[in-house]
Amino acid sequence: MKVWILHVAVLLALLVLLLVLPAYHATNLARIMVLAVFAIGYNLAFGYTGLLSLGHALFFAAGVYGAALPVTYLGFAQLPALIAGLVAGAVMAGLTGLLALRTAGVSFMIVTLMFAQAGYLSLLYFGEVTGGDEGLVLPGAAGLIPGLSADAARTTIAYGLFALALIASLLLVRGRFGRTMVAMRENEERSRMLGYNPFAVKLAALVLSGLFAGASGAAYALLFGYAGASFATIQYSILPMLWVLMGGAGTVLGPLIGTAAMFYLVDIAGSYTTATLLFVGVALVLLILFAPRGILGTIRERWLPWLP
Amino acid sequence: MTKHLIGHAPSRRSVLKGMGAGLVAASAFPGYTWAQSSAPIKLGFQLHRTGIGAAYGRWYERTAQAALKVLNDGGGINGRPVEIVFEDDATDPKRGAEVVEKLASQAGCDAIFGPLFSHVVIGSAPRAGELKIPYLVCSEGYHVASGMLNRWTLQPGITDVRAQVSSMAPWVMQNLGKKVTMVYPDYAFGYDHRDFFTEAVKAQGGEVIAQIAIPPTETSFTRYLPQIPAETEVLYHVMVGPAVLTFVKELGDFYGSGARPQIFGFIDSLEAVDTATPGLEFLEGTHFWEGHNRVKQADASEAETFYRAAVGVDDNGASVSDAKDVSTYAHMFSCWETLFIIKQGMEAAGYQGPADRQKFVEAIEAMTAFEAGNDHPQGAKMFNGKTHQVFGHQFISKVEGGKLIRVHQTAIEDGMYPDAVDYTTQSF
Amino acid sequence: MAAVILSARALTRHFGGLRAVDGVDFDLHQGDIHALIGPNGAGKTTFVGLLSGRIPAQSGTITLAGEDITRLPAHARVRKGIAYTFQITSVYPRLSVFDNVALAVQQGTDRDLGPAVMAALSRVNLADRAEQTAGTLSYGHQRLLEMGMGLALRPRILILDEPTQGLASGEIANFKALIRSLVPETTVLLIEHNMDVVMDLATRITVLNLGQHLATGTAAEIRANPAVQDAYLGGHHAAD
Amino acid sequence: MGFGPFLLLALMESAVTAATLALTAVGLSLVFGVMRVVNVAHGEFFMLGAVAAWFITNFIGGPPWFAFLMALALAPLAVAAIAALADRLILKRLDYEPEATIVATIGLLYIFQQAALSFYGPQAMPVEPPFNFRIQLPWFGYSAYKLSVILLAALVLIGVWLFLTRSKAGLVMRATQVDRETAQAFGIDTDRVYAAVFALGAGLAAIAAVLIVPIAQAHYLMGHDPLLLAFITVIVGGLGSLRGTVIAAILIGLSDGLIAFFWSPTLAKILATLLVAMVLVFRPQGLFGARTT
Repeated sequence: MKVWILHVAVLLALLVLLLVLPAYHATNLARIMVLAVFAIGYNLAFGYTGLLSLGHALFFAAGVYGAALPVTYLGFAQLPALIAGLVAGAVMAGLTGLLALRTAGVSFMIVTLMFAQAGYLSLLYFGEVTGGDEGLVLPGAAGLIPGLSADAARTTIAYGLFALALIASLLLVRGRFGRTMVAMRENEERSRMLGYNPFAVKLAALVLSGLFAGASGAAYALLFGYAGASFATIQYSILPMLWVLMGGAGTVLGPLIGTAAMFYLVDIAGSYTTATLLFVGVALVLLILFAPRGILGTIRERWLPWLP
Repeated sequence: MTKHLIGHAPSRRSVLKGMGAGLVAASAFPGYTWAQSSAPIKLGFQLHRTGIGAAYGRWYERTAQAALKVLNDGGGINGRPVEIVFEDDATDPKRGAEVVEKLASQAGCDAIFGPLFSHVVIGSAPRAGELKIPYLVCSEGYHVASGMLNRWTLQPGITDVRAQVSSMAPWVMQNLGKKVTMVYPDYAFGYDHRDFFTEAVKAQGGEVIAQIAIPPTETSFTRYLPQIPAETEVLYHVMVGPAVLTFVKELGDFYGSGARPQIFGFIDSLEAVDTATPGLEFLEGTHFWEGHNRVKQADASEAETFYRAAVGVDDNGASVSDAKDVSTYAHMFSCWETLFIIKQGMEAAGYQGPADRQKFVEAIEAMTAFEAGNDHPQGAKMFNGKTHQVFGHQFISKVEGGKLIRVHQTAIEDGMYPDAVDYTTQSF
Repeated sequence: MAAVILSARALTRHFGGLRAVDGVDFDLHQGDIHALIGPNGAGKTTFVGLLSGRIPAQSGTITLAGEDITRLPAHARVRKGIAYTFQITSVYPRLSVFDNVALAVQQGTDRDLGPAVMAALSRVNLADRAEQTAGTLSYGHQRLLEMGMGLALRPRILILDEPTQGLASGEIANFKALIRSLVPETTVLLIEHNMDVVMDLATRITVLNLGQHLATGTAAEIRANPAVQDAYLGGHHAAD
Repeated sequence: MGFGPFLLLALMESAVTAATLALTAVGLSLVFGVMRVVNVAHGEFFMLGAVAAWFITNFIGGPPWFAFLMALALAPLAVAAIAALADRLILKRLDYEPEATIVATIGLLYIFQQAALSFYGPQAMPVEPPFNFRIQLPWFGYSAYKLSVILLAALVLIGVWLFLTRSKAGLVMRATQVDRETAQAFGIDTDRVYAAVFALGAGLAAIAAVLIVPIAQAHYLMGHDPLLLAFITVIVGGLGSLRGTVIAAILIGLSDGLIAFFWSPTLAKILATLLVAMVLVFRPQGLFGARTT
């Protein structure tokens, strides 16, 4: 019960923040919420199932282009495009998983990385359609919800998507499949001897993860009006891993906290120093030295063991 | 006249009422009303401080700082001092859009300028359009005039690639040869070169016999060079990124002392690189496009001398404090000129504050020509308000004694092409 | 005699030059408590590994109630009712005792996990420790949890690899009572070194030696078998 | 140009790529094999080696061959020292826990990049090669220095191999790789071994960078590609197999160079990437690794 109270309270707090924050921070929060959906997806694969992937940029980019291409060339409306994007993310994750899940550990990390690299190069190769490195400009958030300004519509949709993703992930990890994913992370051989097909479980987890990543990518492209090959670079595979590890791998709220912390770390560093990278690098090292389970992971370990 | 004015002179009472309203407004928006008279105008600069654009970013920042000092020494804009807020975009389109947001919403800038890399511009322009903030790019991409962006995005400081390459073609055909092989990066920037130069060559009766696209992740190039056909008369090369010098050096190793075609390159291949670097001796006698002559030419104008001194660039195009620190001279003038166009535009629009942003854009759209001078050290330009794109002279230089010496200057009209868009018909 | 539920014919698995299991024929009858014994290196663990599917068979066939399951992967065999508990305790140490058992229970058809899990825990006397983290249990309790997880699968066949190893004598008595309570619904196959447990519990015993089948019979028959005495009881029993 | 000369050129190019890749990858493989650390900052050690070479050659001056030799001697030492320090200050405190070290080395990556950007700058700057001799073949010219890189890299690799197989320190490293606990039980100070291995791995990357920097240039973002390629090489070669790593470096160098002849370059990159990925998918233990199950 207190779990539900906490998460509903977090969602309400976000709503209040969106209403009272100055425009700049409200829009940042919208960005953070959309990207946190990506992190939630990554957390399902990495934090809960133990799949350390470096290829999630591929699923995010599949969402970006799964939404952007139908809008640009087939005249899709925004909502069907969003759905096309999340389906694209899930399908891409499924195809990747069918092959990559034959490997494990560091090999899995490298194979997913290479699939993502091939995906990035393909976006460049088919530049006539995808816009390549320059990318495509999309209509943006204006008119997404009749009667609302672009900013209001964007914030509403970002909030709705995040709330949906958060609740879905909470239900998922507290349910039977969540327990199964964790079992796979903790002891794959034991799980096999309880009748679980490791390949099928991991594939399902990866597809779910890709679904979230795709939804996030599609929403990011649609809400902020831009799709480009840079979303498929390795940077976008490393970022969700950092967000998750920073917030706390295997915690439901960790992805949000990590995404927000990392966003403002870069943003604030940019205002006070020209050595932004140093600031971020030192913060990461300190975090891992003094809170190796991430922000929420450490809180759970020390004070709140009931956190999901 | 006088009588008329007196008859309409405000009564004491209405003056008081007006002052009261002003005070109310002032207390509701602290600093705002007074800003109209004396507070600085704030301009945001979207800077490639880190990421692949950093070599350009460093010089873009220096140029903008130098221009700012000249501007403020000359009384600022409308008598108000000007401030520039520099914010790093990591040469990344996503961060670029966030920086636009930060500069517009948090720093409260009146306008934003400065980005070079096309993907950053294209990723950021939609957000600038939504925020309704003037976004003046220094990118040389064809993305503005192609109609891809929006009414708030303008490129008044630098000629775009399409115009650059089309205006080069006639001279190259007449002086270097008619059978051309092109080597260019395998992404959008390279495609602009490929498409528009090929088209221009055809129009001149020449032929592009091979197009060699180099993948963006490549750091070594020798293995692509055998694909250059032996009958090539002109080798046209344009590369960007940190590996450019490797490319040019490997080209030198490859041809060595053997026979080689004429070589015509875009200076992008050597921007921020010293032409006197060991291993580049083979460039002697080859030609380059330059947007602005890096080496101070014998006939340099006073404005050129003034600009060079203000930015801190020596006669060879390097920093006056470090001869190894070579500038991005062919591009960075755009930051300088854009700042003075902002001044001109704001003054023409009677710019008071963000409410006048639309008037400011309209004022720039109304511009047609810029005269050469301290505000425009690169030279005279013509501005097309409909396509938001400026057109200027281009230069072809030859490497003589390790220095780039100008051998040709195009006419502004050489690069012009039919309008693909009329932004002035779009809503704000 | 009850029907054969699981049988192996000419089952073989070599590791390099080592003939771990070499052409073994074997029948498991419904409702038996069947013990598998043999000296160290006889191939017992490899043999049950082949039956459970943890190790793929090289040749030979395995049938479950008449169905050929030789090529079926381990997890599919578990779903068909062959449960396996590990020789070295293998629980999920960072999960709660409840979750450990729930992972087994949720493979079944129970709509409500809670009661089913608690029932399974009660059978192994761990109900009062449901919220405890499994890794903090004592060794004996972890073995019980392991049993509980196997039982919670409601298997037709329960394969136990040295279940009494490391248990105190009081715990062994409880264990024996528990096993007896399982039959005849569940058929039990156990590898066991403790001969007292074997002789007391097993309704049938199979002896393996050097990867080959030596003898099968009741406790009395095995005791009387000279080949077994030669290979096993005579020379090695004292050492165990 | 005919097919023959082209093939010759492609082979020479592939050999240069393979030589520097082998050095970088062997360094990474050592760190991974012995310490089980996925060192994301490995590419930055490569970059630091190149940047250090630039500073050293500019500071020392004199004839290019002398400055270059000094750089070849000093830059790897400097980088190795930085690596040993990072190991002591950070990785050791994390007890080499896999996920934690990934985050920590990503942090180091940012720190090193910023250091290079602040103290060295954003531009790419060259180091003068020790000699500027060019071999002129009938069909094309080729830099003699590039060919010497292959030779130098081979010498260093033989040195590493001798060190690991013949010296006591090498034996200690290999013993630690096989079994850390047993090594400790035999009185080996594994902390010192780890620091030494991390330093050695970084030093090898730095040597590769010093060799390459007269051909390419020092740039603060240059560590990215060597990191990815080295990782792929290590995995394809099979974890912990030095021989496998070297052979994989040669194969990857060749495939990169030759596939480009048959397809458009970007498509060739895509195909080469997928090809290597497929090798891993269907032979997860790598080409030369032992199957663990």
